[in-house]
Amino acid sequence: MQELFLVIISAVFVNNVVFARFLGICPYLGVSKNLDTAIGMGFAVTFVMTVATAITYVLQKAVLIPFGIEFMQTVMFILVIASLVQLVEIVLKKVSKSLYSSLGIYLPLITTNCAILGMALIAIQEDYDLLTSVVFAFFSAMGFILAIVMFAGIRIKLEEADVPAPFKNVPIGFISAAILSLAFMGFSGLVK
Amino acid sequence: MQSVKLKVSYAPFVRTKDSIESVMYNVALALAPATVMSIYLFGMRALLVNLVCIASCIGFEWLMDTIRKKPASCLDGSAFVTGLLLALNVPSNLPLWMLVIGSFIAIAAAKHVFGGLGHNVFNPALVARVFLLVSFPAAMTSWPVPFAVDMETAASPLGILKTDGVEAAMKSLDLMSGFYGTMNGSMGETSSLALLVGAGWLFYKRYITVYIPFTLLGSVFLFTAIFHLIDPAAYAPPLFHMVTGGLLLGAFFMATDMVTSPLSVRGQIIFGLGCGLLTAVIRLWGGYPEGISFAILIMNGFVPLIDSWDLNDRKAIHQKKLQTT
Amino acid sequence: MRPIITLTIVGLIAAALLATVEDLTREPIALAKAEMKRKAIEEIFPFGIDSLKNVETPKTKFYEAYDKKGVLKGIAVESATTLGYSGKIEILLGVSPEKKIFDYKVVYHLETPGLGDKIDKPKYKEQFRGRALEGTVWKVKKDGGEIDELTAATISARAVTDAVERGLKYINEQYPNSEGK
Amino acid sequence: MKTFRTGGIHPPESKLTGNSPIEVMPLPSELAIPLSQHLGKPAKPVVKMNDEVKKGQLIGEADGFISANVHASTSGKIKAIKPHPHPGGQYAMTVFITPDGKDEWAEGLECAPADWKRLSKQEILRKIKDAGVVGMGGAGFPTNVKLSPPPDKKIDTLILNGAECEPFLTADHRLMVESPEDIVTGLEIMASLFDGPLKIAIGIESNKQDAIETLQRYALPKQIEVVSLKTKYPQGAEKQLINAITGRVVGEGELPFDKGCIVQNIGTAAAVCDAVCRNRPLIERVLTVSGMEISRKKNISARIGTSFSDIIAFCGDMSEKTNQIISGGPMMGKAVFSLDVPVVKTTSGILFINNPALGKSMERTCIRCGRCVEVCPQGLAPWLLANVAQLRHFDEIQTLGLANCTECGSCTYVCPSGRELVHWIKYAKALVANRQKRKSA
Amino acid sequence: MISDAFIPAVSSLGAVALALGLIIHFVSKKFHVEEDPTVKLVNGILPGVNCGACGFPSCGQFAEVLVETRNSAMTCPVGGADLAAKLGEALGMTMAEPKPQLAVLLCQGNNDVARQTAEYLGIQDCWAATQAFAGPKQCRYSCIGLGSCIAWCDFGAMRLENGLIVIDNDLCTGCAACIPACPTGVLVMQDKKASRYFIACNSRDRGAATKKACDAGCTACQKCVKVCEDNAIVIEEFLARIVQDKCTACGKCIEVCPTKVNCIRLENDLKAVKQKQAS
Amino acid sequence: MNEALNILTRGFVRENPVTKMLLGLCPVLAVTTSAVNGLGMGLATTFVLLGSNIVISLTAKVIPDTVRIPAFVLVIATFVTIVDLLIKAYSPELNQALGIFIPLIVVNCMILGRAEAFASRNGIWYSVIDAVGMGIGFTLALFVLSAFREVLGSGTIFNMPLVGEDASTILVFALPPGAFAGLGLIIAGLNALEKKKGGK
Ligand SMILES: Cc1cc2nc3c(=O)[nH]c(=O)nc-3n(C[C@H](O)[C@H](O)[C@H](O)COP(=O)(O)O)c2cc1C
Ligand SMILES: Cc1cc2nc3c(=O)[nH]c(=O)nc-3n(C[C@H](O)[C@H](O)[C@H](O)COP(=O)(O)O)c2cc1C
Ligand SMILES: Cc1cc2nc3c(=O)[nH]c(=O)nc-3n(C[C@H](O)[C@H](O)[C@H](O)COP(=O)(O)O)c2cc1C
Ligand SMILES: Cc1cc2nc3c(=O)[nH]c(=O)nc-3n(C[C@H](O)[C@H](O)[C@H](O)CO)c2cc1C
Ligand code: SF4
Ligand code: SF4
Ligand code: SF4
Ligand code: SF4
Ligand code: FES
Repeated sequence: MQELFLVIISAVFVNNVVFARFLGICPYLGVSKNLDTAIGMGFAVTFVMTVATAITYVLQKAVLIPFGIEFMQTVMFILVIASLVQLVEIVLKKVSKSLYSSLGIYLPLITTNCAILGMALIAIQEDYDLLTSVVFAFFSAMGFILAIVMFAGIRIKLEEADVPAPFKNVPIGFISAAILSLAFMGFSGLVK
Repeated sequence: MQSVKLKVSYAPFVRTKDSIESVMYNVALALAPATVMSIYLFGMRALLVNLVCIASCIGFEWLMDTIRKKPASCLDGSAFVTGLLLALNVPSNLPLWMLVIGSFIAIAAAKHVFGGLGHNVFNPALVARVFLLVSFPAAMTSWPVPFAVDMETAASPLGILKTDGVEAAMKSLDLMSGFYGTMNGSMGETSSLALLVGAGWLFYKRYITVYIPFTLLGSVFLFTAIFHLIDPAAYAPPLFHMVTGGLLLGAFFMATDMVTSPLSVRGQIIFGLGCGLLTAVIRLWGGYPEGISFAILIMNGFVPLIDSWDLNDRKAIHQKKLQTT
Repeated sequence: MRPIITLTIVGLIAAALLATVEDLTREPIALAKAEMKRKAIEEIFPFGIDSLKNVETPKTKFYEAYDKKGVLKGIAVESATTLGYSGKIEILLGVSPEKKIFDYKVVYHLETPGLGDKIDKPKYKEQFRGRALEGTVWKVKKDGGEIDELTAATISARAVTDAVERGLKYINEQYPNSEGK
Repeated sequence: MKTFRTGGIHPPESKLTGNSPIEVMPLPSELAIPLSQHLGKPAKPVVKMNDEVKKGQLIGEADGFISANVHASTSGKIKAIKPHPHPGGQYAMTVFITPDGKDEWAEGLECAPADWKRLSKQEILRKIKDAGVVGMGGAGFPTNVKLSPPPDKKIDTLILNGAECEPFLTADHRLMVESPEDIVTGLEIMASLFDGPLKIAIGIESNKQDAIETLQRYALPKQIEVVSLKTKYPQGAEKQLINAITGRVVGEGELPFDKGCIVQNIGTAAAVCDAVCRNRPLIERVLTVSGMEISRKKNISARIGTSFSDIIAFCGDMSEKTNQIISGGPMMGKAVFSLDVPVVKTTSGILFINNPALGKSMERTCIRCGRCVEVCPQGLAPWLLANVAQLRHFDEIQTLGLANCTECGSCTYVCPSGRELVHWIKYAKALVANRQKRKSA
Repeated sequence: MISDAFIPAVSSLGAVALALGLIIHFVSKKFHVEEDPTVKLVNGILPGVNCGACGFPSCGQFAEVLVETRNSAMTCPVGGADLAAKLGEALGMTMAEPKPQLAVLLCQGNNDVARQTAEYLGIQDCWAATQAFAGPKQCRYSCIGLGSCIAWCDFGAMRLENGLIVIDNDLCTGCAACIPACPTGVLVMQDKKASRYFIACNSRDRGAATKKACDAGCTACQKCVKVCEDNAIVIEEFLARIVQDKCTACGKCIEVCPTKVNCIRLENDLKAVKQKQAS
Repeated sequence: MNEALNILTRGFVRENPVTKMLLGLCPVLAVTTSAVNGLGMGLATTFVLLGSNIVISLTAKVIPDTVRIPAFVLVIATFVTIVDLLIKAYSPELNQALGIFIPLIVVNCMILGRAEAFASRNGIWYSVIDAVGMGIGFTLALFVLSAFREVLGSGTIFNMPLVGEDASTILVFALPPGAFAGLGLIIAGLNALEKKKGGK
């Protein structure tokens, strides 16, 4: 129980996907222009990340290790993730047109969101068990939501701000991210 | 008859005498006791640090205005306050070039890149402080001893708490001297008394409200008290936390920075609570001995969200009203 | 049905290719790994190594370095502590057959750059040279020992002292009577 | 002492003319009487160039339901009917009269005072309408219309607004001290229009103690309450006054009668008395001439149509430093762009000031101090309204309570950044209205 | 040569790929959604500035409705004839050609020729100014000259010069976005090719009043009316107007206009006026 | 030929995958603590890009739409694994420094973005030029950022010290915040340059 708690704290704050691990930066910058899409993307990532980590975990333990083909890890994992995303895309298109049109362009981006594969790999690297891996993936995604939603808020405010022209949009986004990541360093040492 | 040249503007034609300048310089005035205390405790070097920070902040403000071709704002007092607060947030023996870098970060990177006064999302002085802390941890964590003659340094009470435990920390400090300020620490954070006097002035002038500082301090007090009661040997008593570190300076002067805190009362309460809890968590379990700077910066990041939530709420109420009438 | 077949074929080709490459690189990878370890060990011994013998115990790993004639020149041991400022610190400690310290190398740490990471700087490590388990109070000076602490990084200094002491103890357990040999 | 619930400010009162008796201004050499001195459609002119008119003669006829009659303020000849600067800032169709100096009343207006108690409600309303009485407290809403609320609105409170919360202005104050009888009679007349129990109150700010005492003497015997109000701007704003006196809140999109109230200004009551008891149309009004840049500050009674330059000539000594002449109070008035503008029915004062805070880019960015939110009596977030207006997000701004702003100016007054908050709000209102107009077109 | 891992690697990846391929195949069959490629095509042709001139909130909406209704009368004013042709080609039909329009400013009262009343120091925006008073120029029909309209033009066709808006004919696409931005109504749309002359004045004051207020104002002197052989000029509310259909662009009116700054202008082009002044 | 040159060079600055298209940001931020790492990552990525672009453009026509993405991903992942194995074998230090970001090359938004946008539509020749151009652009961005960070944050360049051992460097630049800030500054600088050029 205690260990799970620490994993959660670590995943959300201390080793925040975006601010400390540098994963999922593309959607962090690309999909944070407004609050609704940020949240939508966040939940899409949560879903894919959690499911993908569970599947890849099983794949690793049941296939790769027994057959001694750990070197196939990257190929197998990314194949699973890509297919998963495509499935979600196909289903979403049919089930909720509005969700699809607001998230549609970003769905392929989820495949290329390295946080998904990253979390799957880290879960293996850290030698978590299945439950811990899933919890870890889920809360890492929560950390991602925290970051992207917070950032979306900041960007909304920045839209009104008198930002110098060369810094408009992307650069000021990076500067804000830098300050946030600086602030998140305050959590360092929280989980050893 | 038409000897006068008439000018047309919009009502009202009378305006308050308050201005950005008066607000800012009053904050500076409120910081005067802490500044005087810093010089009293840490000597002429502290005066120098104050002067360098203020001068370089104002200088960079001027430079940025010039580069950005904006009307000069360097004397509107906000750069002055930022410089002063930065100075009060560092040890008095910090090399001067670091102070200049810090001032640059505060004014250029945390303020003007965001659009200047009023547009910045993060508290400039704190961004600079954390930048310095992370960049130059050694220099930023060796604290001169008050009244020291030969630049003698030692750990701050919070540092001792982190490295050597409760007992050593409590031994290193009696709470009364902590209250008056004779302990190691950043120049302006040591004297609770001076800070409280200054805060009183801000309350009197109504430049700050009670919501942020009190929820912040209250939540730190409660949180640390709970853990102290659970395990007094592992967790210092709440009063220790109150007088040590930059808690009071942060609560009264930095979390309250109007530009970077929420506007509405409930927003301010959420903000204060957030700052307090994060501070306590970092202090009790984090790697850094002090958490207030990080806590305020993180909550600064949430302010636009809090504001927009508040706004949506306002809209919802408004919509409801429209439907019922 | 064509998509499925295509995908399967792509998969098959990819797997075949990969298996081949893996086969080709298996040896070089193993070699590279060994080379890395060897380099690390070489760093902590003041002499060149001619042959190495690995000894594994449940607690840790030892590396015995011999010269050409098969004479034991030094022993390296993996040691670790969790007392660091940011948790775990792993070191590789090298001692002479007399169990006097040659040097150590920090293999893994998360200490603050500029503060705690000075534990891996020659300037700091120097003071350990020649020390043995006995005859030294394995504590930092602040705590009444003999080891210099690092300004503003006492914790890291304490931790590394702890790691070194542990390493020496492992060696004592493994080679109880190698003294004077 | 009663007051409204949220917000409010207390600017320096500057009531420099509180003790100056009302002086009657002599007839000027020309009168310019706008056909639009009220809310609603401008009146239709019923005279032509070169017509001879008598004092009190109808020259503009109410055009439609919300509109009001306009009368000649003296006898003379119609010189022209043309657009002319209006104190509201725009140009308005204006009837120019060259007085013949006789100042003769039109026929039928000089008859003996009628006993209003013998008149029916319809007759009273008719007389008020004929006399062109409009609200003299600001907006100039036709009084007879306000006094005939839709039948489904039950009126239980009639409030007379003697707050005069704007700095400098003392016209209502002097009127209360000098003509309390007329005011109380006017109030009684209006009260008689409503059946059922009716609470009648006169709200006066506590800085006009003499007015409170005087009115108490006349009002108390007639079951009229005189309420002393805290001196705080905008105590006299309708919604705030109702809140202070009854505790009710007139919400967004609501009118006072939705909460059973009707509010009338002091001058309006006096005008009603004149109209009903003396058959006198509204052709003159009391106003305050004040401000730091004019030496002879006084309260005067002037004919509608007297130009500001004539008033300056009468009061004299406008200093060279004057850079703004304000029609109305300093909080809600308008800076006039010409000295030719005439006094109209809603002109409560003329101020001569040297405004130091003028400059093209005096506005600085919001430092989010929250003062504007604190003082807004309508509970709005003026900084946000202004921001959104600046960004031209006119859909969003309507959801933020734009229409709820009474344009009291408290927010602009307190802003340390010198932002033109009300002006931005007014700007947004104008553009929103324009958009709606275009949409419906 | 064949490694130990070869067989398991190939077979497991093959199996996984097969399995995934199967799943995707069936799911995509089951959840198949028809997508209209022509909408995409049309969308690509449109300028994509979402100016709203077509009456739809965005280019995308226009595309959807166009493809759905195949209404040949729908036009994109911004794209003009070229775009109409392209759309027609894409949809296999002939599109109506949009009538190209231009925004013109019916005012030449710049700071040199228009007299001022009071100085305006409020928010520097035309709408804001009209909330305070009728505007700093004595002529209340004039261009206020604070440039509110500029921000509404997505094409950068407007600029402010000496208290007057100047519209760049080459950049103006005729989207009409600027029209509602103007509080005085001194900006109007005009057909691009219908006529070559127009009266660049908006003052409905009597001649004397107009003359007092501005040197460029139309005083309704009737000279142009008399000289026009095509009866193309009428005077309404003390303001001359050139009936676009009748004007043959003979230029005679320009010759006779007595105002200091000729109030008749050619195709919204200052050149002609300048030429006349020079000669 | 001119067009080829155009395609080659556009990835350098004009359409730089990092500074302009904001793709593949994670490795850019994560591994740029030293110039060597930056270069290594850049080259590894370029290799994968080149290899996969060739294969994809060769096979684009045979692969049906429904499984296009998985198939492409498979191709890329294969190349990544090859690179991974090679680095492990011949440069273990680099392997240690780049760590998890080597397998992550596969998801590098850039590669897929480019693969989809380019390789599936064009002939092999253009795909190759494009891959090389983009790869150089990516490497360039990584190199500039990593050199900037290494100099400021550690006081070294290519691991060679520039300042004395005891001199204070600005540590933040070696840490995550420095990565964000550095990239932000670079992009802002490019924006400013571009504006200057455009303004002329
Ligand atoms: C940003 C920061 C980083 C720190 N990093 C370390 C570290 O790496 N190792 C360490 O022992 N202490 C570290 N500390 C702890 C303090 O420097 C602490 O005061 C010190 O370890 C004990 O003080 P002393 O060594 O001067 O007695 C750090 C503190 C801060 C604020
Ligand atoms: C469009 C409009 C319609 C109004 N209708 C009525 C009405 O029917 N009855 C009424 O008593 N007041 C009515 N009012 C008057 C307002 O309640 C208010 O008294 C008037 O606008 C003057 O307010 P002020 O002097 O505070 O600005 C109306 C106002 C407006 C703007
Ligand atoms: C901010 C504000 C302040 C006002 N102050 C006064 C005032 O001091 N005295 C007054 O009679 N009317 C004042 N008014 C006008 C009143 O709201 C209301 O319109 C008036 O009392 C209604 O009476 P009337 O129709 O007879 O003018 C104010 C309005 C506003 C919006
Ligand atoms: C009550 C109050 C507190 C302030 N606190 C800070 C502060 O903590 N840091 C700072 O840089 N400026 C502070 N300022 C000054 C000013 O608001 C600051 O420079 C802006 O954040 C810059 O946009 C403060 C001002 C006031 C009125
Ligand atoms: S002018 Fe409007 S927004 Fe400003 S204080 Fe008054 S009611 Fe509130
Ligand atoms: S009073 Fe002015 S500075 Fe303060 S919040 Fe309101 S608009 Fe902003
Ligand atoms: S054309 Fe209209 S909006 Fe444009 S500057 Fe002139 S008055 Fe203002
Ligand atoms: S000037 Fe600009 S906004 Fe006006 S019609 Fe032309 S392009 Fe459209
Ligand atoms: S590289 Fe794009 S999300 Fe990581």
